[in-house]
Amino acid sequence: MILTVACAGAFALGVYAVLVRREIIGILAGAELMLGAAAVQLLVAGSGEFAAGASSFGLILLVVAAAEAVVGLALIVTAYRRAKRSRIEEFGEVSG
Amino acid sequence: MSAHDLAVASAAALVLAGAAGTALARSATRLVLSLGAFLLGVALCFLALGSPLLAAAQVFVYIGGVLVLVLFALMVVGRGDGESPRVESRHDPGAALVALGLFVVLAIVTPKRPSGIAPPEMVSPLAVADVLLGSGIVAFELAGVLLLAALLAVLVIVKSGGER
Amino acid sequence: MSFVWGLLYGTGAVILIAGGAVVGVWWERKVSARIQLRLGPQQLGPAGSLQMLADVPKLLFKEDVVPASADRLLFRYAPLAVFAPIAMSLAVIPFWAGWAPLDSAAGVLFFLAVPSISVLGILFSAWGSHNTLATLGGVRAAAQMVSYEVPRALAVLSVVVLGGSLQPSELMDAWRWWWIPVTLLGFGVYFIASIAEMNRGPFDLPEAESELVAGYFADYSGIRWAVFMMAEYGAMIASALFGAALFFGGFMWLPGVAGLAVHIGIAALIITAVMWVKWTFPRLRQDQLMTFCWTVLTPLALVQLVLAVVVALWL
Amino acid sequence: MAGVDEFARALEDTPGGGVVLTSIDAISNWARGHSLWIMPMGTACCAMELIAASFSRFDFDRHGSIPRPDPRHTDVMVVAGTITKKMAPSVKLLWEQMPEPKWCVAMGNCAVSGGIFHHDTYSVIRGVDEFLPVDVYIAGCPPRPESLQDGLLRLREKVRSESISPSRRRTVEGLLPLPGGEKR
Repeated sequence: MILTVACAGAFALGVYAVLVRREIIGILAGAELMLGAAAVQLLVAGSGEFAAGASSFGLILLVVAAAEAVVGLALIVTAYRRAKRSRIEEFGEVSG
Repeated sequence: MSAHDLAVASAAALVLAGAAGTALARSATRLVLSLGAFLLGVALCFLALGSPLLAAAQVFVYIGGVLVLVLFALMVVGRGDGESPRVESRHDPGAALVALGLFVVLAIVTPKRPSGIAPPEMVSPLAVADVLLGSGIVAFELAGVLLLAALLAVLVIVKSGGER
Repeated sequence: MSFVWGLLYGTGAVILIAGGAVVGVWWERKVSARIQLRLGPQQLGPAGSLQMLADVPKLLFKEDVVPASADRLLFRYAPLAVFAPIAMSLAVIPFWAGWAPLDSAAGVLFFLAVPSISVLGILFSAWGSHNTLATLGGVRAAAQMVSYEVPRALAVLSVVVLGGSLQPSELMDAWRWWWIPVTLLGFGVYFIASIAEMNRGPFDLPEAESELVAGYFADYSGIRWAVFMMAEYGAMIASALFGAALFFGGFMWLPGVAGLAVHIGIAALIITAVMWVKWTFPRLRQDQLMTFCWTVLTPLALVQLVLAVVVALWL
Repeated sequence: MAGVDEFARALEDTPGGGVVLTSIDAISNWARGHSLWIMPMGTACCAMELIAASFSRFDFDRHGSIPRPDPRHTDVMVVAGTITKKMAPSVKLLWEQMPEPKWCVAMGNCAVSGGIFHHDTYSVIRGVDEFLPVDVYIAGCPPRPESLQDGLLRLREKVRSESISPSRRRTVEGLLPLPGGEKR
């Protein structure tokens, strides 16, 4: 019960962070919040007879989230090295 | 209230506090500290839900890897002045309303585990391996392919950034 | 109940690491003196073994400098963030047949995962100092420690494949003497990667005194610096005890207390070898360090893993 | 250091606390005297003798003195060599970065009095005691490591009279102005 509410709160806060943050790192952190909350919720839903399955899919979720974070950070650092910018509005034009 | 309930409650509190800090902090230092607290709280939740393997993997991959990379990126992006870089946000009631609505819906809809029940049995890593290499083999292989793709993508991104 | 047990364990781990650091620093000064044709500490106690009794109170009574521009919160508590995970990692080392202080089902993964939190402490200390040299040292430490976790984990994985369990006690029950030749290459990789993981020479680029003064702890004085040193020696002790158990069987050779003595003896030999390496080899360059990790150590660890899998299937 | 100072003052104010204070002083002075870590401030030929002091033939580690490159980790600054007016601000900065308690050894004639540069130079400081509180002077050009060892052992005797209490400390003015005004 308490875990579900906490996870819902963390997920909503993640959505809020993605909506209001201007720095890309802040947006990435918001996405991390959502993924972490979802992983815990997955385990809550799967506790009992599906525990092993929930754990293994939690592991896969971990892999996906880590891959997302690494690619995102690589993009941030590269964008900063190219144009010295790290705010989301500054990426308006696609052709760089 | 048993010791297990207390552990669950403290893990939940850590998750919530860390998430609030991550979403609302103004300085990058606080953001990273809160994100670390959140990830540690998630690991504790995994432990409380009976999956030590997932908890260890969470610490290994997230706190030891991803969080270090976040800090690393902040150090690269925010260097220059001695101050800790600020993380700006444009607070807006619409976004708050969306988040609040989402919270209410999620808190009502998602399945719950009744509090006060005995701590779940620990899931052994062998059982997880059985699922991953048995019925979940396709997902497992796809995750491997995804990791390889991410690795190549990072190499390509970083390489192309270095040319200029 | 478990809370009391945890408190007891924490105190025990801190005492063990502090005592180990006191003996370890004396032993390192003696080993380095031997290598450089010197004598080392001599005046206090037999063969200078009480030298640390002078050094520790001196550091305790030193001024506790916090630079004016430092982030006080990060600067003050970063040493603890480096030390605590290493003390925690001692919990899963099996010391006795069928027993480890925390015999978790994912114990081996725990040992690899928890010390990696201390990278975060190092980055916090580097960032909190607001000092160019410290920042450079911290960035180097992070790159190095994150990279060397890969070959280290792969090397330990080969033993896990042979034993078929992540639980330390089960793994040790399954241990057989002929694993030593099979996993010798893995031990080599584990040994080198562990040295890099604890930032000791020849991989001590984060604290390279000739270019970075002292790297991430350049601004720490007195007891806070002593905590950093204790964390370094604690990491050395933990890696040596764990390596002695997994790769050399540790207490499995003899029953009871004699087995524990054998375990500690093997670990002491490994620690001496770590010191020998530090005082013999010159420091690497940063690019050499990374190239060595990804093009030599990781492939070797993969070869070891394949070897272990073949042996495990053939049985 | 502030915490230690307050603790010492509180001890002095309580009746019978003086006994405890002198016992703590005895322990800390013993510890400080037997673990004098050197900040090697070598600028000229004396530095060779200072370096030789920590290696095989002389080996100051025998009595617990090891060189550390970081001013924050050290107790004794050994100024070995000529200090020019251009170098002086850096020496002073490094001295200020060392945490209390700290001592200074002037090794060699140049550091003691300017040595052969004492007359007719425009660029050399006539002795580091013009801007650092020197505890031990070692004459020689350069002095042999044996005399440096003698100097450190004499410093150990001097350390025995220290105290953690500010009222019992024989403090000298720790920061003297640089000769010729403050220039950084």
